Amino acid sequence: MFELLGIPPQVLLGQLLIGLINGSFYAVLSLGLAVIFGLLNIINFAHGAQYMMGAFVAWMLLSYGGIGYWPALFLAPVIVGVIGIALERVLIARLYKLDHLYGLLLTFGLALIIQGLFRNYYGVSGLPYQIPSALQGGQNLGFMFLPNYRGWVIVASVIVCFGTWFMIEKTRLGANLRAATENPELVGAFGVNVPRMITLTYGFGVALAAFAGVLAAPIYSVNPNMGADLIIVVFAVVVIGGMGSIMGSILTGFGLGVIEGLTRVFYPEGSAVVIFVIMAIVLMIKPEGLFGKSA
Amino acid sequence: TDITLGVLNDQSGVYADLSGQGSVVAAQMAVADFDAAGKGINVNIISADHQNKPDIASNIARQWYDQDGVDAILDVPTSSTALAVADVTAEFGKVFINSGAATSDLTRANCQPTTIHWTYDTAALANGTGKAVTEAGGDTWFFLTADYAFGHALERDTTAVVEASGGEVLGSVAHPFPGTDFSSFLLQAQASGAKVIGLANAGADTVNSIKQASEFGIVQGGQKLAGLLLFINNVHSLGAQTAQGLQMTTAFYWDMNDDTRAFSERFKEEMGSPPSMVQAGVYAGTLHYLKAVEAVGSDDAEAIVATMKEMKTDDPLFGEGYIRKDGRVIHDMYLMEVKSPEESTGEWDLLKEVATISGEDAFLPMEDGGCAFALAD
Amino acid sequence: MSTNENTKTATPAMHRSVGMPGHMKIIFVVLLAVLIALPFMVYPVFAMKVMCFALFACAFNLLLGFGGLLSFGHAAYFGMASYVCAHAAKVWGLTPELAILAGTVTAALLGLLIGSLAIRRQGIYFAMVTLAFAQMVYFFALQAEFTGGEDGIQTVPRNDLLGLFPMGDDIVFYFFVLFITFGGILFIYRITHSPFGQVLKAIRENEPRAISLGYHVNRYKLTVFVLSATFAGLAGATKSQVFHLASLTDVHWSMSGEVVLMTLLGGMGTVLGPIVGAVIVVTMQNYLAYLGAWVTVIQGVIFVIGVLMFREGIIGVLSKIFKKPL
Amino acid sequence: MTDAQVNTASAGKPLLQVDGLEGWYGESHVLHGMDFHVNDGEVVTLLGRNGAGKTTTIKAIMGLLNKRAGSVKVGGTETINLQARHIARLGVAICPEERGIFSSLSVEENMNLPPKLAEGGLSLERIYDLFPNLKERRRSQGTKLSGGEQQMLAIARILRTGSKFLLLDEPTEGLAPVIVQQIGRTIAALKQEGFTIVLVEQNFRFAASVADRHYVVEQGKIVDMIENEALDANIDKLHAYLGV
Amino acid sequence: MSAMLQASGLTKEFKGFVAVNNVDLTVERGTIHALIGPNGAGKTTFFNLLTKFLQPTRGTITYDGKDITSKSSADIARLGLVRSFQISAVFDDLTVLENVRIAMQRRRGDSYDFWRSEAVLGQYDDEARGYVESVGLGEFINHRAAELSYGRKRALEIATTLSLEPDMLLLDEPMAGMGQEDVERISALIKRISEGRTILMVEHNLSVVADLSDRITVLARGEVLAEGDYDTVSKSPEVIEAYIGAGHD
Ligand SMILES: Nc1ncnc2c1ncn2[C@@H]1O[C@H](COP(=O)(O)OP(=O)(O)OP(=O)(O)O)[C@@H](O)[C@H]1O
Ligand SMILES: Nc1ncnc2c1ncn2[C@@H]1O[C@H](COP(=O)(O)OP(=O)(O)OP(=O)(O)O)[C@@H](O)[C@H]1O
Ligand SMILES: [Mg+2]
Ligand SMILES: [Mg+2]
Repeated sequence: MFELLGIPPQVLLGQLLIGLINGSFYAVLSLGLAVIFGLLNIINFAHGAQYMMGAFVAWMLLSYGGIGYWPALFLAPVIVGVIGIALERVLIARLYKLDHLYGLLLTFGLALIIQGLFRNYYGVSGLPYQIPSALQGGQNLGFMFLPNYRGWVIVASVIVCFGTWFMIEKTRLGANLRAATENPELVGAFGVNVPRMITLTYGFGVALAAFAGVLAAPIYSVNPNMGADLIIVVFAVVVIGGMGSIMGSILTGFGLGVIEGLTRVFYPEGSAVVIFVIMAIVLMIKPEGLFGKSA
Repeated sequence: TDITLGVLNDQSGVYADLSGQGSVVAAQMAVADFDAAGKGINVNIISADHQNKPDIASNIARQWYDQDGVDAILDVPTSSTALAVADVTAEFGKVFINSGAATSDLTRANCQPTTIHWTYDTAALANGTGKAVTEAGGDTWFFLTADYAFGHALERDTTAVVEASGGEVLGSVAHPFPGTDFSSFLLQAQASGAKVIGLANAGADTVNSIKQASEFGIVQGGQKLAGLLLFINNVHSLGAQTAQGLQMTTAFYWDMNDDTRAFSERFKEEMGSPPSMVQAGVYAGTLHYLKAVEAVGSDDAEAIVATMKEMKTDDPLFGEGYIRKDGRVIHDMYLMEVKSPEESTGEWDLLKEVATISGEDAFLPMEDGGCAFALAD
Repeated sequence: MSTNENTKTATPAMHRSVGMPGHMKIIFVVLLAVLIALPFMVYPVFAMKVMCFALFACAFNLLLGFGGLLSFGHAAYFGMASYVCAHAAKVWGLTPELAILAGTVTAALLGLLIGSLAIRRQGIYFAMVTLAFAQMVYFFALQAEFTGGEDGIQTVPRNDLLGLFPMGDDIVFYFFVLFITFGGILFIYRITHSPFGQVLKAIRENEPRAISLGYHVNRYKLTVFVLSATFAGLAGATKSQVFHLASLTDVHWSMSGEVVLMTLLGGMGTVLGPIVGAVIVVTMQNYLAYLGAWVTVIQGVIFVIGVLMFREGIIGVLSKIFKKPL
Repeated sequence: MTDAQVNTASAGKPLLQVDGLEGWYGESHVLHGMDFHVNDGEVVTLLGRNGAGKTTTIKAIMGLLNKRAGSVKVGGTETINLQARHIARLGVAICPEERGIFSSLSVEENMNLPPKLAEGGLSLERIYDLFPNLKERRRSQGTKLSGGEQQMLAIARILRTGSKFLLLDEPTEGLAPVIVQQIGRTIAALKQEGFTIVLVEQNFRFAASVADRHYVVEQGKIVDMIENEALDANIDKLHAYLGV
Repeated sequence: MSAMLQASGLTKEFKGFVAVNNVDLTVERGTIHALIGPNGAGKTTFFNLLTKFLQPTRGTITYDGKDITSKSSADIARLGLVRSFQISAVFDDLTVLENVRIAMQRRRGDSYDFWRSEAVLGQYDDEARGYVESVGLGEFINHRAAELSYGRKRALEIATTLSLEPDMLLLDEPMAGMGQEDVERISALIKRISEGRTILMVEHNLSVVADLSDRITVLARGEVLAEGDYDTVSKSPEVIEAYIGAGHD
């Protein structure tokens, strides 16, 4: 059997699949970030914190309410989304007329507050959350053992991503949203309720983050720091995909997951930086991002 | 005598649970247990969050010594901040009793006459787990190493022990720090066919590695995981279900004897969880320090350190031991195994002892350490 | 004709023949007086830290507030300079001024390298390119031998200034740092109020028009980028001498974020804003350290309040109230 | 001169009644008590020099000015405290001076953006008949159109909504003479269909060809009103106002 | 007479759409040449090609005998070929005086001096004031450009351009959005500055075109439709159909 750079092909296949799974998280997270940035022009630095909240809410539903994974998959994003809506109404909405730097600063502050509060009440060591019984175990694919849960992660995120894409790019609602980001006053003057639309969009973007959080709860440590460093990687994904391009952030999310996965095999130390190297190269060659519309 | 103790540690970051406010409580308990006030020693404890940043730690340490009259600094987890504080302490001629940091450099290349390193270090962890696991038949290893100084030091020290015990290291993979997904690295470890996968990382990284190893059925597949640095909090967050059978080295476990149980009960009333070994080390270190202060009768740091090194250590948590010239505290270490859910009787009933490692065996001999001033005379 | 156009007559931008407007002269003199008295009032190392960050923020503001370029990777210059300076002092035994110079030159070269690639991009893309390169620098700092990885370079000595004057005493060293940082800040002020500064302002206002007037816009951007990186490096190098250490904190992206916060909190595009922002953030970190676990929450609350109440930054708001650029 | 005095010849009842309208941009006071009205089915222009306040008036009617006072009644409803979107739902539509084409939307999406508020808007075919350029470029990004094409798009998209009351701010700016004529014909046709239009124009020859009445704006006030029939008689006066 | 600017075979394609198609155009030295045509004909694009704000797909540009096809925008300006924009372009936050000085500074070349005080720029004041007054903005000299009305911004833009002492000007719809009084003022100004200079302008205001231009090129669908003086062009049936329209007098 031939080997590629000393790596047996079945191992390589396994790594590709793993990369795809990680890519699913990038895709859902960057999608939420892209929705919020693309449509609200706010760099939502609290995205990582909201992802963490998704996982925590799932845990709380279970420990305090006995509500399991499947209902939580729906409930947690809704709950976190509603909290997001409240934040948007009370705080973020005051910033739309300003440079997007201010949005970044505000959400950065929010992230600190949210993470700090969770740390104070739940510590940093993390909390256990079990894989739902229906998805325990795994399949032997010959080249690797694929846990059922990971397979589910891919399926769930693909569905959510493409559903979102369709809504934004192919429906009237989406066109309204895109227009409202450019010139909310004018869209309002056409009779559209822009503030409500924006609020709901933010809520939706936040809910996407929380959804990723629930997906992550059974496999990653549920702790207040779980989203802290994620934001800049995810934001890099959005930039590589092309800001404002929904499809771009989805495909790039999956793609970068795979590339990162391969780096872990060939140059593991570099896997933390590979996304940034790619970002630099992409921006130098195609500044509007892989799928962005040229300026 | 008036004594001010400064507990400097991580109160908001990744090590907040195992040090943090709990270390402050442990120090207070030591003061109370020693009955310092009754002995005419007026102890004041202050604390601060160094946010795991060496510049902040060094700044606070300086200010404490220079302006706030701090006599000794306690705890200081993470290697970089500990090394910074050790230097500042030496510069000001005060006392530094470290409990939280892992790096053995504190008593080796970067040793200072004013540094006491209490609880554990990378060498002891390596010796404990590495040796015991290898001798128990786990003679081929593969490391998952956090890609920073601590991880590499742990891997290096453990490799030495494994090889000395007749084992073989088949390979290692360095993962970014901090990481979230370890499945890729675990698959590499699995493919290596090693009997033991050594986790040379810490905190959430270790927890995630173990969680995902169980998800990918690595333990069922016949490989064994060895957590080189695991705290009780980590095991708790994994749950016995996921962590069962895991072996780890620790300097302290709350359920070892009546003394530790009594202490832990009191501690738990304050903090809600039993003490980690780091917090236990802060307690023991403070107690020993106060004994020395009483003996010296003043806050003269040089005399206190000398007395601390002269006196045998003896406290309810670590038992008897002593402090070497290079500042290394020598006490027993324990190889523990995580109980299965069936064995476990309570939320925190998580570990059972496998073996006791005597202090001399656990810590590196001073002669091999390269601490200049200790070897000078 | 329109009444509007005649209401504001004495506009702030009105040309004067003297270099620095009167009120700025007074402010700088007062500032200097305060700084001279400072080490006798607060802890000198803390005061030095504040000044290093003030210079860092001013350097950053030169690029953002006056060049209109948001860099999200300034930690790279700050941190690398800090490492090189520490290495030069510790391993090569260079005197403080030479060690700091070595760090600063490194930052300038790094700025030239990264800048010449980054300035081809605009807006948020520019920010992302700088972030990407800064992440690579961070990766380098993590992997390279000489940086000491996670431990950083510890116990950096402060050698004798010019080989003659011992610098061990913090108060003495304070005045050296004062000289560097205050000088740096004055120089930055001069840059923003120079012929070059005028062109920068024009480019920021309307880039295509500046090009159509014949300006090689990218060369100006690169120049200001390198200048900004250089001063950021000066600040970082000095800091490593102040603390006797250089560590990963200084190259981490959160440091890049911190300097953005300082600048915005104080007021970007103002002269004093970054200084005020640096004072607030550094003080906060220092004193909040005693609040233990609540530190991040309080920090977050302060940012949120800052953004909601002082959108143009504290100095931006003051400058509106006094109707003078500050 | 008050509005009541000049209101003699026009038919219909006022669809728009503006009384004592004041308007500000932040601190600067721009409209100083505008009084005028527009009857149902009328085409009325606002003439005046650059900076007189014409655009500001349009924005104030549409509710796009943050600070305004006085009274603006649309079809009898007081709108001075309403938000733009509620005013739009009364059947008012705007074609703004800076056109407001959305770059993230294609030409067609731009066209479909304003929601249908009432029956009777123009069909897409008719719009493409009027502006063949738009048909050809309908898949393009909105802002990739030439300046003139964007102007066409801005007009076209409010014709679809069914709003019968249009505020057009310099719709002929930057358009080729052929297109200007076409827009003139379009406005005439719309008038036939019962649309009411407020038109801001610099090109008063064009204005004269379509309007019923002209209001002259100067420094945020209405200073005169001229019936279109009486335009020739008043041409010198008008020239004086406009500084020609 | 000799050619000041010559474009041959100039073409610009945007993803499958040809905006400027194989255009040959010669502007004679010392003339005012107008470029007219229906909306979307490619006039602005053509300007952008000449000044390299867009990269031509094909074709060559010669200016004053030199091939400038591969030069950058800034270098072209430095050769004395300066453009204005369809949407007015001034530096909003600078005063009128500073706007003009910025241009002069470039010509004199001390613009990289970051170590000198801006007070040295005072040396340009007198000359700059001259340009400002020549476009009738004397009383606004210390106003921020943002405060000027539209017409005055256009005037300021022209003053700025003039201070570069260009040999040739490209003006894109200088009259767009201007009131009658301004149209006449700017017309007169253009006439005045055309002395000894070459001007190429895009304009939809036909009376201005008729009044000012020596020669007119009509562009439609990216191609040259007609060329000649006003009388010739305005009588051409193709031009009437595509641009002027039947109703125009
Ligand atoms: N956003 C704004 N902020 C402050 N002042 C403004 C603003 N927009 C317009 N103005 C001022 O308000 C006055 C009226 O402007 P407006 O745009 O209504 O004039 P206009 O009659 O439409 O002129 P034009 O024919 O040039 O379009 C002018 O003096 C102008 O300078
Ligand atoms: N960047 C671009 N991408 C795609 N198409 C473009 C681009 N720029 C211009 N176009 C198209 O090229 C054609 C010519 O545009 P241009 O702006 O040159 O017209 P113009 O003659 O200046 O018209 P106007 O008189 O309306 O300003 C238009 O149909 C326009 O839609
Ligand atoms: Mg207007
Ligand atoms: Mg054009």
